[in-house]
Amino acid sequence: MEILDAIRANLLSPAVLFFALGLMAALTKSDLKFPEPLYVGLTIYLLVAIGFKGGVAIAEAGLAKVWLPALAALALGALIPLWTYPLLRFGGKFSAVDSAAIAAHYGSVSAVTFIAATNYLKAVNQPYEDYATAFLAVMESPAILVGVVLGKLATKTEGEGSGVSLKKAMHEAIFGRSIFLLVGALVVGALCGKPGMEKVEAFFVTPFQGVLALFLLEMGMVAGRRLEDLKKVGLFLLGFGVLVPLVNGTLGVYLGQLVGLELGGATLLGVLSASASYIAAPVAIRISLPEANPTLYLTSSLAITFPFNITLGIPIYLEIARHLYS
Amino acid sequence: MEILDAIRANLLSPAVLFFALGLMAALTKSDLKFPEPLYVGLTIYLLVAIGFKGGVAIAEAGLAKVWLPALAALALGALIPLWTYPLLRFGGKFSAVDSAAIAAHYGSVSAVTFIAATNYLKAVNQPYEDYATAFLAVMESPAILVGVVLGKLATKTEGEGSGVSLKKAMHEAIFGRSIFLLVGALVVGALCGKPGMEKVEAFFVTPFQGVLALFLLEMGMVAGRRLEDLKKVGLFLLGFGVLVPLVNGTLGVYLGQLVGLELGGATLLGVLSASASYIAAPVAIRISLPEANPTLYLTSSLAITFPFNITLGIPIYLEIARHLYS
Amino acid sequence: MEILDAIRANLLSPAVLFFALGLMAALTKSDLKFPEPLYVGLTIYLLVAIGFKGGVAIAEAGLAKVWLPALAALALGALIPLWTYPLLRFGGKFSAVDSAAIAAHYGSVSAVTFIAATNYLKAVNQPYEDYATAFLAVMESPAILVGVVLGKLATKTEGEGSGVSLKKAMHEAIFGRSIFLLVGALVVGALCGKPGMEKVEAFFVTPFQGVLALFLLEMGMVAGRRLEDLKKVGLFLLGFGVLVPLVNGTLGVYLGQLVGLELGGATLLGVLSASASYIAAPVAIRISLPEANPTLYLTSSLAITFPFNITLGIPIYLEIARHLYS
Amino acid sequence: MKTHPMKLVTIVCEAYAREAVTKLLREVGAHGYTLFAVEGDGSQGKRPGDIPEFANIQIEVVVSPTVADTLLTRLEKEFFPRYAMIAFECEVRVLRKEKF
Amino acid sequence: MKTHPMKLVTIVCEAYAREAVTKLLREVGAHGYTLFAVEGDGSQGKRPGDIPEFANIQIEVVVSPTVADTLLTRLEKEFFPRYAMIAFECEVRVLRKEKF
Amino acid sequence: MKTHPMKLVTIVCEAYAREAVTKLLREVGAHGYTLFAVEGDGSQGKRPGDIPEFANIQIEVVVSPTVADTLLTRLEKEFFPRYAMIAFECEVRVLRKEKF
Ligand SMILES: Nc1ncnc2c1ncn2[C@@H]1O[C@H](COP(=O)(O)O)[C@@H](O)[C@H]1O
Ligand SMILES: Nc1ncnc2c1ncn2[C@@H]1O[C@H](COP(=O)(O)O)[C@@H](O)[C@H]1O
Ligand SMILES: Nc1ncnc2c1ncn2[C@@H]1O[C@H](COP(=O)(O)O)[C@@H](O)[C@H]1O
Ligand code: NA
Ligand code: NA
Ligand code: NA
Repeated sequence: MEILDAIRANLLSPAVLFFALGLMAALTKSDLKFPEPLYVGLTIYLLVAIGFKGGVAIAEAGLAKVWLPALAALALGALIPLWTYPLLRFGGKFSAVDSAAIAAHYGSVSAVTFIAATNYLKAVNQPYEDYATAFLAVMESPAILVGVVLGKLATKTEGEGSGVSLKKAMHEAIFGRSIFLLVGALVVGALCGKPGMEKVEAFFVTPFQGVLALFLLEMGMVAGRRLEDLKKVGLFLLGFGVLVPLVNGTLGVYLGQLVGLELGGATLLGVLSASASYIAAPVAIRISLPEANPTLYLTSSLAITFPFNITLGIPIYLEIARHLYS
Repeated sequence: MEILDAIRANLLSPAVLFFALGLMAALTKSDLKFPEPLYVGLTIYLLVAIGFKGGVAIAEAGLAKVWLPALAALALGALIPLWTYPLLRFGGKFSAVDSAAIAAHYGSVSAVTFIAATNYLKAVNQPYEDYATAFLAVMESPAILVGVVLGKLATKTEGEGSGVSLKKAMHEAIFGRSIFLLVGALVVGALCGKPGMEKVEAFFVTPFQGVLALFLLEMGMVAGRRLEDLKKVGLFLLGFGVLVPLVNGTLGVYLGQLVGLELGGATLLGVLSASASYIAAPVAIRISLPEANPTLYLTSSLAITFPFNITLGIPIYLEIARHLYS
Repeated sequence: MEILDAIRANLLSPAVLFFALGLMAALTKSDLKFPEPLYVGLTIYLLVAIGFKGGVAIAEAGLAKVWLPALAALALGALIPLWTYPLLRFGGKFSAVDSAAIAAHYGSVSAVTFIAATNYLKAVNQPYEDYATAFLAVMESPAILVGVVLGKLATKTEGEGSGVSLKKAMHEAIFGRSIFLLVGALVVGALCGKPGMEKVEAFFVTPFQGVLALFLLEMGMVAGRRLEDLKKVGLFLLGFGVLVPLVNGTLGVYLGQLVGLELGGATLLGVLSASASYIAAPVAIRISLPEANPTLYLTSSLAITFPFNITLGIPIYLEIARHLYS
Repeated sequence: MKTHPMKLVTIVCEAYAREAVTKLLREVGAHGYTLFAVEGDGSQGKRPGDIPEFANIQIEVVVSPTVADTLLTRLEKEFFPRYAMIAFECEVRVLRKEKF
Repeated sequence: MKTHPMKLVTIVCEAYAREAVTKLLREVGAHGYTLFAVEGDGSQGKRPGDIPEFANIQIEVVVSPTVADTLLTRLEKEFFPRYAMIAFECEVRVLRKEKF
Repeated sequence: MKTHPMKLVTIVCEAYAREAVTKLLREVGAHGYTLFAVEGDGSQGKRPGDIPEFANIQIEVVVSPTVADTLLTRLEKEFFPRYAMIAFECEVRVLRKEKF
């Protein structure tokens, strides 16, 4: 029954409740809307804050401790598309390019889900390695590249030059806004260390949870507007969007234990594996595999997997980790 | 002389001084301007913060304590148009539809005035019921609906379907952005309670007063741009914009005592009655009574009543409450 | 070696590192971009916060202490164009109007450089007069006016009325957005004093350093986009952009000692003299001397002097002050 | 490449009218529209556009000439008396005429 | 429904020129205008539009053909040498010609 | 004052296509363009425009009639099958024809 209590506690946290409020706003067609610059401002804040904090943590822990689990995270991200692609292609009967596109999304990660998970761990007093942000940073791009290559191999379309667009996808996956901010702030944090943190803590750390709650209100609206597409994606993808995260999450937790992470860190690696990208991946995929149908990958990652992880998934992955570590 | 001291103290608070600075910016035609997304971001923050705090307070106090004064507040809001309408129609010789529109604005409320009043009470160490935000939430819509019905009865115009636009006004009054955010955050706060508050306090509570001061700078500019319309609205409306708040404020304070509020809570009910809406009401009225002249209702609520309440009104309503309670 | 340590410490502060990250973003053509309203919101926050704090400090110190150094600062600002103009005209062989335009920029000041300097002083535990913000406020406009007059005298072009545009430049220099906010918040702070500060401290003071770091990320991008213009401006301006700040900075520090400032305050006066405007001056100059080439004045102030001051200049001016005061 | 003549109707109006105008567009048979916030000056004063509810929007819609006619006629009759707005049409040429 | 021929003059210019251009619009007799921020690329380089003072604006104004002529003539003489900008005119048809 | 006939090509498309479209503009020989964020509704659903990556942009470019032709042809062949977008052209008159 512990797991039910944990889920209940998570559902009653400000972050999740504001997410639900955002869903409501979308469903009742309220004219509430976050203007684009506010959305952008909030994402910049969240990414810089989480990256900076992670960088300071890396400086404290030392690279010697970080490199092995980070490498494992990177490999996990790159490999996930290799098993989700055939599942989608042959189990779900999706076209090759759609399968590749969706697989890329599930191998990549959602920063907001990760941030929500760190908040959850803090709320239940479960310690974790602060440098886990490094896993977030390394897991965003590899799956996108693998997915694009899978899609290109399958289609070999020409026009506009497919070689060009693979290069563009790589540029996007590596120099795109979100990964640039996250990795950049990580490096800044690592160079500053503790003394730097003291200066900017009151802005980047203290109000962080409140900002996240506000941002999840917006994310609720974004996800809510996709809900009506649920009928378009079919039952297979619905199941996929819930079950694949559970499998990937379990894989992540196991791998975390294997490479020596603590319970909290392994949970976070599980959360990352389980999460699906809905910003970085769509941008790169839309540019390099424009034939893929956005309704499929956006609806599954944004309207199914994201809400599932935020509400039920995170407490479940922690529970899995607890079983494994006990 | 106490009242003069109180007014002086209020006039020298950052919030009121920044409001005055905003007025100055508008009058000197400085090119200072808050971009729309900044304005929207600040209102979202203020409404969510005040709603959330109110919701937590309701959870602490229990609904048993809140329902009666909330019902009284709701009734007060609905009734105010019934006496201001004939005053405007026959005293001020305004057209039926203009009278109805203005009456709707004065029955509805201004969230910023309410927030400024809570700040003032805190500054003078006057305790109040935190759940008073519930009164703000229930008083926004009823007067708008009453006003629209009054206007429709008086005009019975067709074209575009007046039935339709009454429904639109109701939808606007209930699902409009500001009321949705306020009530939504209230419910979230009530569900989270104290533990939720601890997580987001550093964002929604600690910096609140400073954000309000910055926002009042913008509101000063918005009000200041309306000042040149003062000559267009005539002397009657000028007097109306100052005297009606004083009457409504006194009514509100009395009613507050009647339903068992403390001194601070009664003051806030007075402030709400005295305040006039300048966002929610104009939107709903513009959509459902487009024949009404916006210069009249916007100038009186925004350029007369709002500045009056912010500077002189609030300390006066507190003084009235003190006399009544002593 | 002290100076090298000081520079190293400054280079590893979050503010400077985020500035470098912004440069990187521009150079790698990352699609990272701050939306305009976010930029505007951050500048409003920074100017209001620094102005308000300065105003409170003036109220504490009393005008008697402030007027003399403020007057000196004003005179210094007005005089700098008088020696930089001939240097540019005859040393650099720039046209009269270009020389006047650049001279105006170097007599005027950069608020962000000033703010970064106060942060640096705080980091190295060097006390300074908080009312130094007053020098920032009085030094922005005079040099612009002097520069415009120099340019007008030299060109005497007609069309669109040059008299009109001098008036416009004065209006811009005095009522422009940045100076209005700064002086306005200063006056508000002076009227509020300490009690007002207590209310808004959690918003305007505590998170200030973090906000500055985020803003310098944006400024890095803005400066970085100008870097490719470096080849267009020629070697003379490159040297000018580094050496003139060093001379002006030294002048400022000396003058500061002369009028009785403490070590920290003299450093800040040095920083102000050394800094070049890149917002207020370009606006006013573009309007009143549209014949001047923006590439010259923007590149030198934004892509040469600003990064120089932020990274090396500030620690150097402090070191100069330390030598002088020891 | 074959292009087809169509009308671009541009409407600048107070933001309040947004829902009413987009509803009208659907009614007269437009298949899409494009919309953005603008500042403006006109007979009813400046609209500086810092409060979204008080601001202006510009709506652009590509439609067939007959739809443009109906649209402008209904705008004139039902909207001009009520809202601060202007509307005008302009000849454009499109590819894929079946889209509009 | 009767429509009347008018000119739509579109001006894209650096934001610095805003006040000068709107003053010119008043002088040549325009009764209103619509304005919004844009990004741009042109002979004077990219304008990414994150700092309002360095950004571009687009101004659209509906005027009679004679006013359009005066406006363009003065733009060419007084503004083109000084500011980064382009301007062009286009035929449009309006209702309520007395409004423009 | 002498004005010259040119074409204004307007493209409304999902923001994803931004880089591809501006690259195309350079390739066909446009000397500049103007761009801004818009909301929209069309056959592929509403685009509310709060997430920049999912939003719409409008690109306006003034070009000679021949360039307009090439541009529209390539848009039709290479872009319409891939991106949510519309494009249309309109006759305008400019000063300084050498600029476009
Ligand atoms: N002649 C004009 N040219 C361009 N836009 C105009 C013109 N007149 C009015 N507008 C726009 O239409 C809005 C409403 O106009 P009005 O009802 O005249 O105040 C204004 O705020 C402007 O944005
Ligand atoms: N051919 C064009 N089509 C559309 N907009 C243009 C064109 N050329 C220039 N512009 C716009 O006009 C601004 C100033 O142009 P320029 O003076 O050429 O840098 C640019 O930033 C663009 O926004
Ligand atoms: N008839 C139309 N008039 C104006 N804009 C349109 C029209 N149809 C589509 N659009 C714009 O083009 C975008 C893409 O269209 P679509 O591919 O039909 O979804 C829409 O989001 C609108 O912004
Ligand atoms: Na994943
Ligand atoms: Na009221
Ligand atoms: Na200077």
